[in-house]
Amino acid sequence: MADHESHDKIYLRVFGALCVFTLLSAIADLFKEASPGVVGVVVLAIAVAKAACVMLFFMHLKWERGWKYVLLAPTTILAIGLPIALMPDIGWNYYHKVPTETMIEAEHHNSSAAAGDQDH
Amino acid sequence: MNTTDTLNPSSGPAHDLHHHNPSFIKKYIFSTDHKMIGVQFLITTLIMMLLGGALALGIRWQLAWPWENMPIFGIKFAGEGGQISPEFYTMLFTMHATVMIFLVVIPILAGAFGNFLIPLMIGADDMAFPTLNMLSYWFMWPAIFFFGLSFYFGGAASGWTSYPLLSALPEAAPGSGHAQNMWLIAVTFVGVSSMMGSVNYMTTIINMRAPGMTLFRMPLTIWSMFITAILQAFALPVLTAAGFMMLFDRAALGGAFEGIHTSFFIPSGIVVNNADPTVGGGQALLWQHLFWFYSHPAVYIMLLPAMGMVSDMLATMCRKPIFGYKPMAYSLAAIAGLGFIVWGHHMFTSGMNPALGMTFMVSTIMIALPSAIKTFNWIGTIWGGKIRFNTVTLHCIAFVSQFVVGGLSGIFMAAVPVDIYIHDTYFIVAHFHYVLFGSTLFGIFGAIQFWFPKMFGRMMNERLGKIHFFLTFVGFNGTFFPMHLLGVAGMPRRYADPYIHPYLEHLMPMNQFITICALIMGLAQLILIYNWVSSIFWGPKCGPNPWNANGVEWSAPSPPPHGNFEVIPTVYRGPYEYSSPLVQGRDFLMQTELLPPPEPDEPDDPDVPAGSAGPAEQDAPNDSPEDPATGTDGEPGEASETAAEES
Amino acid sequence: MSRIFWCLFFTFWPIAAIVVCAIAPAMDWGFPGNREAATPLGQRIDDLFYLILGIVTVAFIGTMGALAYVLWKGSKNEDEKGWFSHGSHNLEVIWTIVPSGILLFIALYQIDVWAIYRVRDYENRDADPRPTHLVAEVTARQFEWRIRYPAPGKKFKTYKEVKDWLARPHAGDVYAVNKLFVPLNRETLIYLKSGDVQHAFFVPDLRVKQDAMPGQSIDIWFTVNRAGKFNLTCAELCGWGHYKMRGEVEAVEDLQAQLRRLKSLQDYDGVTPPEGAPGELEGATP
Amino acid sequence: MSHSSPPTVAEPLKMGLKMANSKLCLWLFLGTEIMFFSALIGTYIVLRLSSVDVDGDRAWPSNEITHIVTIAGAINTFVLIGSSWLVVKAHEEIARGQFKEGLRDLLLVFACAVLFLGIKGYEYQGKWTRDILPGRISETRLQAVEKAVRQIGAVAALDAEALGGEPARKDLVAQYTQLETLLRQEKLTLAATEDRVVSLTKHESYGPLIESHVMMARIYHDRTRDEAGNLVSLDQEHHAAYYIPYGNLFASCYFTITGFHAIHVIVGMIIFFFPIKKGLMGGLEEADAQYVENAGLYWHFVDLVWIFLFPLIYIVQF
Ligand code: HEA
Ligand code: HEA
Ligand code: CUA
Ligand SMILES: [Cu+2]
Repeated sequence: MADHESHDKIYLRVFGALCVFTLLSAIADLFKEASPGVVGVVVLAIAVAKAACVMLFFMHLKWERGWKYVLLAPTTILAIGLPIALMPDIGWNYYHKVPTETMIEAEHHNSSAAAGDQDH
Repeated sequence: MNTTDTLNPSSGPAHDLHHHNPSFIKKYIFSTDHKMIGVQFLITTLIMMLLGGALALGIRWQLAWPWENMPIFGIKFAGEGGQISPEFYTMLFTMHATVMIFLVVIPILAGAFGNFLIPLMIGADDMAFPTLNMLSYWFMWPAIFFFGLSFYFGGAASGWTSYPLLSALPEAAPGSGHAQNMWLIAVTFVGVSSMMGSVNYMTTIINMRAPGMTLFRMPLTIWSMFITAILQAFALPVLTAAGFMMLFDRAALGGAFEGIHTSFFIPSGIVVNNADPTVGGGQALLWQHLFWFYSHPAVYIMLLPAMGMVSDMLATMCRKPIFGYKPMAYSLAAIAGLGFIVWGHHMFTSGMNPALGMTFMVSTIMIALPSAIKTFNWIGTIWGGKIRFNTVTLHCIAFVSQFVVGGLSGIFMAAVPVDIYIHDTYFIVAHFHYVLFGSTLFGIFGAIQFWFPKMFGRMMNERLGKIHFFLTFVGFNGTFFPMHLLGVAGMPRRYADPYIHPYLEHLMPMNQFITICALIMGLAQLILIYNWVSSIFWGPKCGPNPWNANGVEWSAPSPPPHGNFEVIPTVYRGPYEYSSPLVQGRDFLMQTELLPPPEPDEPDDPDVPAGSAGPAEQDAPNDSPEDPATGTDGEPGEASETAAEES
Repeated sequence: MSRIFWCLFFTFWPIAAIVVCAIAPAMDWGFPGNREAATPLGQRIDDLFYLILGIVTVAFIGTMGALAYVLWKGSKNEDEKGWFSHGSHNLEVIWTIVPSGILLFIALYQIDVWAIYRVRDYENRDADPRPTHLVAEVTARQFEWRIRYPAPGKKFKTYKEVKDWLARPHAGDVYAVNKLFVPLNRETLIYLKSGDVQHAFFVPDLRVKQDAMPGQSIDIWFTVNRAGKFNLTCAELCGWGHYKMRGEVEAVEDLQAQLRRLKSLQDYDGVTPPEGAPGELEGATP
Repeated sequence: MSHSSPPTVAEPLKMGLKMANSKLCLWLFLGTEIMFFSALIGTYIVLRLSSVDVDGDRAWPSNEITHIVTIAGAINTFVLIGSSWLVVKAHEEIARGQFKEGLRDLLLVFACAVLFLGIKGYEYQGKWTRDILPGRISETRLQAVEKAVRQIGAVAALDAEALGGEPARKDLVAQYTQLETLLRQEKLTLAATEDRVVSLTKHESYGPLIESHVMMARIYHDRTRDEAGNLVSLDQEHHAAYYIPYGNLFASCYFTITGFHAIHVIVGMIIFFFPIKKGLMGGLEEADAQYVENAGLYWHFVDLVWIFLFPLIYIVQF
């Protein structure tokens, strides 16, 4: 806690990086029609990087002691594990989904999805 | 370090022993004293147990003598001539389970005993956040209030598991529209209450231990409370989220919000009770995953503290160190860890992905391993002891033996193919009553008797205690053991009248037998209540340590004053040094006792590193190179290293 | 004195428990009808049940015996103090390894049965011959079982045809309520749906249970090898009438004949009398 | 240990972590919060993945249809990030004794929170006016037309004055009856019904009422006006836009997740209110740094959640 000045600088730099990251994701968004898969991976990676910045610097985890692992490792595993465990059942529709009107309409719908304008 | 938060009134200086005399209301009602809060929890939950039991007797009445007028309660509840209607039956078992789980077992373990014991056993003057602690009690009351409203509106009627769509579409269970909403709100309040409790317990156990109370000198009760708190903190938010989703699914708003409701669990095209087809696109199965992600850890929340308390009681009553202290602590952690990855075993037949089912099956079966270790270690603890056959001991032995039955029946269900057959039959009902009542409640009964002197400064009556134990044990086994057979005979759960199915007709006499046993068991609980209440006023007075036990709590006066200890005690050894050769003429050696200096290095104690008994080292825990609690979060590997270095 | 009593007490009750289990079959407290399952898969489930029962009984006798032993010893302990022991590393290792071996065995041994019951190669289901065994679509509703058979004589060749049939009603379909005919000694494939809330299709004699999930159509397959009528019940809470979703599964030699009979009842226009006596009306939709 | 708390001279004897109880408790609480949002976000992900059409292809509605505006989300991300930065600055300053700067930054944080909610409110409003609300979205063409007819019925039930005179009312009621009849013939006449609904909006007296009350007509018009504001011809493309397959599921997830996040923002504002009040009365002291640090931890968590929500809701197509 000796060097407050340098902390201030670190914070500023982190803030700058976060802004750049945000800008990058906004730019990536423009290309999502072209290659949705790549864009998805890219923006999620950016989000992880941003989260890391916030946690390490703003939340001081970089300077904390061992307890951070003990607290955060299990939490992260559980938090990521839960959606993953839901995937085979819910995400992938293991059994046959009963076709409904909605699903049938959705079929036609997708082809004409880009109908709208950008306003809101 | 204890930085005082000027903006946070709940974390005052930790060692302020100057307490003035509080007013009646501050002392007995809005008390922030952990002991009073514990007692408040205890009284509340015992009353709730009577209520839950009364509902159970209603269930039993219907199963033994279907559609006959129910005595006493019938007139109160059931409307037409005291007969139980099928709707009412559904509501009976839903509310029975709800009351027993959310208002009895969970709050009695964490709320009553957790509150009362944690600060006393670790040698703290109170919880880390007394106000938060008080709030966690008072958040129970909105929960009770909303459960009460749920009764009033006809009772939630989709089982305590509340599977959609029965629970998500108000039309599916006519008459329980508001009741189900109230039920969900109440569960949310229970969740908030538990969450407040659990973060408080964790902070207290990590940061408020008395000097010298290293992790591996903590009594197993504290270990179990700690691990329970972890389970609660990380599993419960998922249920809270799911509960909100279901509440929003059910939302029936008016005005500008007319027709707005979410559809997380509601698929499209469902026609219930001739209502319009639903539009939704949700997945009903999702609820089951989210629900069991909490509720399986919850069954261990309902067991682990009892396990810990039984360990302490058994060691005391057998005058023996606990057999395998560290394996006991590790297996607690292992049960908790594995407990997070087995929830799918409740859904084997629900149409889950078979590969997932296989994974869940293997993890479920493996969870028997830490349980087995614990069982064997309890037996090892009794082995070679000088057993005192008092009520406490009897309850502990009952705990162990009933847990074995309940656990072993769990193995049948963990085997998926067998579960295909016995799922949702009375085999399941038998299983969970053996673990919930047979283990947890026997453990609780023992703990009530064991810590009663500390709570009230008086002893409970032994003779009444033994009668209560005998009747409960016999009645319990008479009630629930035959249910295994009912299950194998294929009798499904939650049936208001099984006998309309020809293959179940011949089971009626057995059900009548069960009901009679349940009545005996129910009446026996009145003995407990009588014993408890009368002993508060007329029990023989006792000193600080009536059982000659070792724990820190027994060095405080009975009942302990506000602030617990005259001076914060220093801890010199683990809690299980019974029959230690270091002392002559008595068979206990308290954690807080400082033995005279010529003492050798306590070679017999494997857990305490040599030379740790001296007060000099104890005085400077802050200088230790490692944080002692670094490894406390359910990661025993780390914990052992750091804790060993600490002192 | 009282010590002896409690020691006897804790020795006696496990014996009582075992005795009750032992006489259970004789008292007709065992599997429904006290008979083995009417499907090969059910028989394997029974075998597994008995295997686990055996293992568990040994564990039960072991732990309860040990408990009784230490209680007797402890009650007679005349020493001044108890045994000052913090445990035994060797014992700890033994009673970790032995149970884990047993448990792993149980876990792995049964995967096979589960696979036969549930696992199916969904990637290649177009090539899977089993869909062609389709017998009926069962839709659970509050509080009855609605059954739809393909028109008598209709044969399915590919999964796609099956899917098409499942998607909507077809001309010639045969409808019934609460009574399901299945072929004897031949694989039966049923698609299970729910019209409203969650139910479960439970035939105790066949050891078959599968939940009907709203929004999903789940396939179950089994082979009945004993002719006769079996109770069909609902095993998942579905509302106040959950207990009265009583149905029946009947295994018959000639399924097609039954379907034709049902069909003629269904087509009965009120003028031409259907074949068969009124007694045979059971199982048909009026 | 918190790197900012001033060194204490005589610390009481203590086991455990060298960390204020309140901070430890807060971290544990954040653990529970992580699980809470994990359940919500996980639900969203798996439900979105499971939303397929008959052929098993993904059928989640696109951003254009659900009026998700990436730029608004990006600005909000920026606002939250900025506020996060301001919090750490404020903390540092208060610990250092620069109370004026600290107070200024706290006020800015508060302003950021208000701004965030404002932008969020703007987005919500866009959904509200188009009835993109859970439970109210038509997922098929038939449902949409049914809904339109119901809404016309509601308009027709208004009194004559509102509808521009008795003849106009009579006319509308007649139109409504006809629509009902058409609707009963279902799919055969869907297109005809649609056209009739749209043409009703041209009626000089009750046309405006129809246009503002009948959702289908409104969306239809929104999407089919040219520069001059005239209706252009209707084609298949535009038919699709007023019903949204899986729209209800989208709206459920969207509103629940962002709603809970917004609640957390509001709670954060309440938390910051106290030191701000104290500061405005000139009473901030160095010891308050601990409070601000804890409040900041909470606030960063709120920021973190949004950092993941932004790509998951606004950008990623899965
Ligand atoms: C305190 C509560 C508690 C506890 C501790 C347990 C413990 C266990 N439970 Fe239980 N369970 C419930 C409460 C509990 N359960 C409840 C409430 C339900 C029903 C919910 C509902 O649907 O309403 C349920 C339902 C339930 C199911 C779902 C059944 C179904 O609906 O189809 C399953 C399936 O696997 C299961 C398994 C287990 C297992 C394997 C254990 C294991 O942890 C047990 C381990 C213990 C032992 C095995 C005994 C000791 C060991 C030995 C003596 C060693 C020797 C043993 C061997 C070598 C085998 N439980
Ligand atoms: C800790 C949990 C707990 C406890 C202690 C109990 C205790 C009892 N339970 Fe419960 N039970 C559950 C948890 C519990 N149960 C759960 C989770 C379910 C599943 C519900 C579902 O399917 O959703 C269930 C379901 C359940 C069923 C199955 C219902 C069905 O599926 O149709 C049955 C049937 O016999 C039953 C019976 C009993 C009995 C006889 C007792 C006895 O032990 C009760 C003994 C009596 C008392 C302890 C109190 C004595 C009271 C009096 C003498 C009256 C005095 C009254 C006043 C002063 C008001 N229970
Ligand atoms: Cu259908 Cu229970
Ligand atoms: Cu479980």
